[in-house]
Amino acid sequence: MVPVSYYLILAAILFTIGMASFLVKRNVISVFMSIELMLNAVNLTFVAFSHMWHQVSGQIFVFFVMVVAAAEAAVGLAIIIALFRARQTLSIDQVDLMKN
Amino acid sequence: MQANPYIWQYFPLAMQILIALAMAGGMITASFLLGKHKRNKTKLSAYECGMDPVGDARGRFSVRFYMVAMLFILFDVEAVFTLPWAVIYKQLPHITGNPFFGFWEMFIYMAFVGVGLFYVWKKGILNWSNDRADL
Amino acid sequence: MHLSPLITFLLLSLLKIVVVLVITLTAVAYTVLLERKLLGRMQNRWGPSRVGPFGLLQPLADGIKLFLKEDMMPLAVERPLFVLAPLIALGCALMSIAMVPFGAPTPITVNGVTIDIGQIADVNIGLLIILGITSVGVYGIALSGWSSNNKYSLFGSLRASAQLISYELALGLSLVGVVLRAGSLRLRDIVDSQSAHGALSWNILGGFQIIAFFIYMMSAYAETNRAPFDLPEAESELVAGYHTEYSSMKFAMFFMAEYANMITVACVASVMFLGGSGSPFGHVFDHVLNNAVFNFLLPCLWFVAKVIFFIMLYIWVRATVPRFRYDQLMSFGWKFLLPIAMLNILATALAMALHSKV
Amino acid sequence: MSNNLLALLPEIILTVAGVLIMLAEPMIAPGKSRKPLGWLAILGTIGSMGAAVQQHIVTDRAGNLPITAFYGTIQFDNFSVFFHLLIACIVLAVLLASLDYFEGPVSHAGEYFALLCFGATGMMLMTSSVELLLVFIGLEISSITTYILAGFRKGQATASESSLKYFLLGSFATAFTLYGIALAFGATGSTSLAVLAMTLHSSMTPTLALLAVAMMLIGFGFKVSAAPFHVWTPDVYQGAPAPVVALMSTAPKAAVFAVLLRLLFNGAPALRGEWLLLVTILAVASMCIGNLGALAQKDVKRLLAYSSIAHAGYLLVAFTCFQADAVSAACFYTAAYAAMNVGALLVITQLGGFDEHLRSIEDFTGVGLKRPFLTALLGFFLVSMIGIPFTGGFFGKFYVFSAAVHAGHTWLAVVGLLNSGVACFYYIRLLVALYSKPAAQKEVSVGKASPVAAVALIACALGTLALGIAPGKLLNLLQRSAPTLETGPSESELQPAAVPTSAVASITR
Amino acid sequence: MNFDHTILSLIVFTPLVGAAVLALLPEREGSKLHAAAALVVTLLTFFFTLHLPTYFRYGVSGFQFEQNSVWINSPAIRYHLGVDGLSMWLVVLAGLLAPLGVLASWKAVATRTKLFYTLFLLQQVAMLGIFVSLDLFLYYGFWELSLIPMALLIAAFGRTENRRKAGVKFFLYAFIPSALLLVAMLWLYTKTGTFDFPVLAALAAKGQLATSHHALWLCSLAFLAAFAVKVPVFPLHGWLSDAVQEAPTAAVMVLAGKLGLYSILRFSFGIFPAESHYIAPLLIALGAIGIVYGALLAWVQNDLKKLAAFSTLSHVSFIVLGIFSFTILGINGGVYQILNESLIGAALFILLGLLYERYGSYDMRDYGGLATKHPWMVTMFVVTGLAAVGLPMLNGFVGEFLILAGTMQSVATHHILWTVVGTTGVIFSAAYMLTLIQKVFYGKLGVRSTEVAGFDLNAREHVELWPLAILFLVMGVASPFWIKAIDPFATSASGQVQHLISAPKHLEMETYVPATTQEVR
Repeated sequence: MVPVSYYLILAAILFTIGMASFLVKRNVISVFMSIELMLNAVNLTFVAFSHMWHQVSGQIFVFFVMVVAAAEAAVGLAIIIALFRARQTLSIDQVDLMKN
Repeated sequence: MQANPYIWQYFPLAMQILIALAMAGGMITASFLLGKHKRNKTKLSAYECGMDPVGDARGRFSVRFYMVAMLFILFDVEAVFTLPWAVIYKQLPHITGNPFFGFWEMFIYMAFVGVGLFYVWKKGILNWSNDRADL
Repeated sequence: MHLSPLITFLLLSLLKIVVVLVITLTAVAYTVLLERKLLGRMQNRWGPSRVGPFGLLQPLADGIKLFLKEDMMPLAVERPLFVLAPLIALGCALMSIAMVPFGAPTPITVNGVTIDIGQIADVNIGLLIILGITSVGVYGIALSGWSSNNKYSLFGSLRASAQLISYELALGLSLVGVVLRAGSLRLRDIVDSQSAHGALSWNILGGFQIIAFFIYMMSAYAETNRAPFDLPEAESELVAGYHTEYSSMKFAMFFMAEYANMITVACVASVMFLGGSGSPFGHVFDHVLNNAVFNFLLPCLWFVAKVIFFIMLYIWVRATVPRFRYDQLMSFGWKFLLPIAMLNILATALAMALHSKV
Repeated sequence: MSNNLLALLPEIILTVAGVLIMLAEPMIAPGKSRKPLGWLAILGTIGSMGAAVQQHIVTDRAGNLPITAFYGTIQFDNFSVFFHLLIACIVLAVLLASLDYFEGPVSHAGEYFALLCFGATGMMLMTSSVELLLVFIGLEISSITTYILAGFRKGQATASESSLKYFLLGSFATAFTLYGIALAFGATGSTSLAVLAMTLHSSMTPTLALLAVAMMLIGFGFKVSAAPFHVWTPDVYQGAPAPVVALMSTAPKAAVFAVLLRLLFNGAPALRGEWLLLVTILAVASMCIGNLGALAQKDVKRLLAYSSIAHAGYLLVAFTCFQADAVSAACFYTAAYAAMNVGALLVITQLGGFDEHLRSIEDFTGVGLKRPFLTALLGFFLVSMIGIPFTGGFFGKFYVFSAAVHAGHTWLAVVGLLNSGVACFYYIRLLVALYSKPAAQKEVSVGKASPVAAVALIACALGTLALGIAPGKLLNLLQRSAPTLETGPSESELQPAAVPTSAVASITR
Repeated sequence: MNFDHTILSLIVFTPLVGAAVLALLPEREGSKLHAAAALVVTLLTFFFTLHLPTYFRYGVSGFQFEQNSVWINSPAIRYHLGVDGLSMWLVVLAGLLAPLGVLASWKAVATRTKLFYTLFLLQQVAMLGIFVSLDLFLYYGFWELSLIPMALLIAAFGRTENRRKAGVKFFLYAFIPSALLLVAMLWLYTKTGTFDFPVLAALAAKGQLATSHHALWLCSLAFLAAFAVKVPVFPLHGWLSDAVQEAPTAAVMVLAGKLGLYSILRFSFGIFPAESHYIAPLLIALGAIGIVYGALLAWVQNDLKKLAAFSTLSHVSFIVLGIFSFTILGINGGVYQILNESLIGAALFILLGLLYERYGSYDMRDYGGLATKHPWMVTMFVVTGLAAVGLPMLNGFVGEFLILAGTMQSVATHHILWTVVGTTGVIFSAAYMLTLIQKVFYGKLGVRSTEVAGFDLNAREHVELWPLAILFLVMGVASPFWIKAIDPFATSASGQVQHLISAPKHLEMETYVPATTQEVR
């Protein structure tokens, strides 16, 4: 049987990857995807812990996280489309109208 | 049956998935190997009713497709939520002591979904025939 | 020789899988033939009749031909995705069959390992997995259209994806009613929940899921891009839709995928609504032919019968109903099927609540 | 009335109002005015206030003890009631001020009102929930609505930019919060604050819990725009519509601060020694970065953004103090800040109009001569932000820093007050600009306040003044509500929660 | 009926109500409505302030006309007003200067009158509040409140383009130290649990404020710094000349001196006697330096306002010198000189304002030979100038004499030496004052004075100046009338400290010898 710590470490790694790519990626969509990755890392953590504690609440939490992620995805895509229509670009670097 | 460990019931599934993919892959490679390859310009250009293709297919298309995608995300998640409820629905009366608990739960839930649907509907996101909707 | 239980188990299930897949593929091939035949008859012509007796070898011929055709890959395509697309499509189509209980539970024991030959994988979230795999199938179509970088393909695949995801909602919701009655996502339990009094306790009759049944059938037709919802490959508008650029076996694979999906849908439909492998007469005739072989074969027979019935239905509908317009298609899915499905869930829940006694 | 219903009544009322608006919105012809919907929203807000007051009455009868509902996941007490009322007031003011805010045929005003209602629901939920799952949900409801609201002026490119930035960094923060919650769950096996507290007291080496608290601090730090997690604030505030800025610079922050108070003082008092350091760092950083950053700003909304960062810093100072003091001080400061900041931004809304043609400080030069009334109000709010006595701003600072000194963190008070010294520089710059003759003769058209908006503005001003002159009443309420933080839901209330989970468990097997 | 318990509130809040009324009055171009209203309000206030000297119990130490009620339970903040000999005259003074200020700006401020007079009245409120409030919190409130209107007056009604910078500069100079003041107050509160000045003073006298002397020491520094900037004491006068140059006459009249000095006398001496005494030598030195420095700079100025500014610096430094000698005479003189300085400064600035109204310049070189054109104005100028340089029979003399005498009789030789230095300031002040008068009014006609046809004092200006002139004379000859009110305070303030010197170990000791407190009370 695989020990819980493996899952946790995996989750931590995923989270870190997500964080890193959030910071380095330059395309809005990729940035957005890296956020999703972080969320899923969290989900993994939850599931692992809920297995460890024999508590279902963790998995329920995952459910809600997924829902919220979906809602965020919907809103986020809408915003991104709006941005694209306004600016014709998806590059973070060109989203800089507001510098004093 | 009950002798086998819980996890075993997933092994056949995994195998099925692998085999299915393998089979598909095999078909592709097989046809690639068996089929002959005589290329020429016409074959290699995109099909456009025999004309020379105009530009490529990377243009922008109606925003309605995005709309449908977003709506799908939302409604699908809502649909997913109904499944666990449906699974324990039979036991809810025994847990809560009220036979209608589960029903009202889902009623309120569906009411919210319904409101959302109604809103989208009335906003005209769903009619593809005309562009009255403000997208 | 002696094998560890796990190895035995794996080997046995491998055996099951191979058998089932072979049957499925054959079924696919002959469904094509059947369709052509029936259509021919309905349109008052012969259909394929040259190759072999009654054209029975036609599928074989087609297969060989397609294998030997040159598979062209235009320069403009995204090669990896272009190749990946049919793979996903067919793969997903062949996966979900694993959940389906095609026969009565028949445990047999081979050197200490009991295994059920009535079903490949008896998983407690079977239905969920089927739905999941179906929605993964969308990727095949979307990718194919996008990767082949051709306007017809693109529009075809866009339409197809939009259509598939739209109808997936109604499809998923229509099955909730059944889950409500069964109280489980395990297909086996769902079948058992209908086995009490034969046809009378099938969900379609005894379960008052007839509405759900129709919702399911309609959205299933859309899911499989079948007439009257076959807009993605509407020849008159889009040449061949998303697989315009495909040739030889890749093209064939989309074709097979479509028919395999039909079969899966038929299986699921019969499991969910027609009591799966249960006989319409319930346990009335159990005491007549009561031996192991019959106990295994009869249910399979019933099951196959139901599946064939559904396939016939498919063909019949294709032959009779004209194609939808795209806006009609969308509004039908969103404005009619979806609300009805939601109402159906509530109605079922209410009925059960009224009947439940604490 | 059953506690369960009462516990959620304010939220329920607001939700119903929002839903009704959403239902009514598509029915109204596109060209028509959406004002009735605005009134509906106002009605809902007032209703939820009433419900909150009812809660207060009930808790009073129960002798100021917290009352829990829904298996000990919701808890209403004077604390939550205070925040409910505060949030409701903020939303009410914003609604009143933006009734006549929209123009043009496709204004989406209806959605705006609905979103305000839903956002308020989320924030209120956060303040009254003692279960991290609910906290998370409330947080998301409020965040997602504010993401949308931030980009509400569809035309402007800056609007969509600001909403994009807010969205990306907001979700980034959410991920951190979630990870923190997950770790907390891992450390204690539960996401209920009460259980958290109990377990943490017993557990010997709470490394995991510590990590969890740190992660949550990061996440919430983003939400309250505390440095070094403040990067999004200026851009978002600059691009977002002014009334929305008025909302999202106060109400969600108030809610998150409420959560932080519950989390740190109620959930993880055992780790006080550890998180104290983190909070102190956050506080100092926010104060310094906020004020120094503001010095360089020319755009007024950017300036206010930085000032809001700084104010978050002052507020965090309160967290470093002894329990009772800290809680009431933080609450009071939140209220004071809300009153003055909402007021200021609403005045800017009225002056700038929908297209916000008044942006830089230079644009505001000499406005005082054109709109004496509005400008006087704005000046008053600025004065309060500087922390000139007899205003809420001053008493808030005074109370927070006296708490800090009382806790022995005199140096924090010194840093804070020196910062407010720096702060007054940019405030006074704006204030002076308002009242001095416009340098160039460029004619800026200045909007005027509609009567309804005027009511809201005067209400804000009176609030600010009252908090400065007669804070006694509120302080009493807060000082009485503070102790309820320590007493979470009891064992017996937690038990029923086990039943459904076990049922689900039996099924997943 | 007896107003004694409400009179102070009345005095403080009359201008506030006035300000509110003014803010509501409609504004029309060129109408004198607001000016008139402001004049009425200020006169009314002044009338109320006269109640104090009439019913004041002279020769009694401690506070009178007290009003003391709870404001906020926790933190314990009281609404505590009261005056003693120190603040009583200052209140009256402030009351007197306000109407003069209004008159002085009658013509000078033509546009935005509403804004101007509203701010002016708010400033008045703050100033009166500072003088009468005995609760630290309340006091701090008024103290901070006094900044905003002044800053706005400077920034919005300044003379040159430099006005905004001057306003902000003034504000920052005043605000940042007072932030530290707030910290110190909070610290005191946490140690003692009260903001009430009398209580704190009593505790201080018993030496029971706090155990940690370092903290107490820092505290006192925070207090002193905040006040010293407002005075301003020598090195902290950076804001003064800019502010004076920009500020309109009415504002300038109340800009420097009183507030800071009063606060030092009241709070630094009251709450930190030991510390104040300990730091006295430094301030004596600074005072002396300030006198000379100010005077010298004033001497070389061509800009009249700058000159006035630096003369102000040198005068207030005189007062600092006096009060930090901690002798009865010195403190008496100091307080008395505060009154004089304000009156003289007021007169001087009014006169300069008149010149500016006529000739539109503050540059000395533009003037000359005005004596023949404006006999009345020159008279006033001369009187003021002489009062400033401290000619016997005029008030300036009394103050300076008391101060110098006081410091001379102080015990430490260090003080004596610095006093000698300071005394030279008298000579310099005479020098610049007389040069000013000479350059402006005598000699051949200056450029401006030839081309512009200026007129002599008109009725309004007479009304502005005569009361001041008369006061110079009266206060010069009848000083005891004022001193007898101030004396008790001076005695207690110095007396306390005198004792503390005789017990020099207080700086490292635990508790004082309690005997002294009876002697003081």
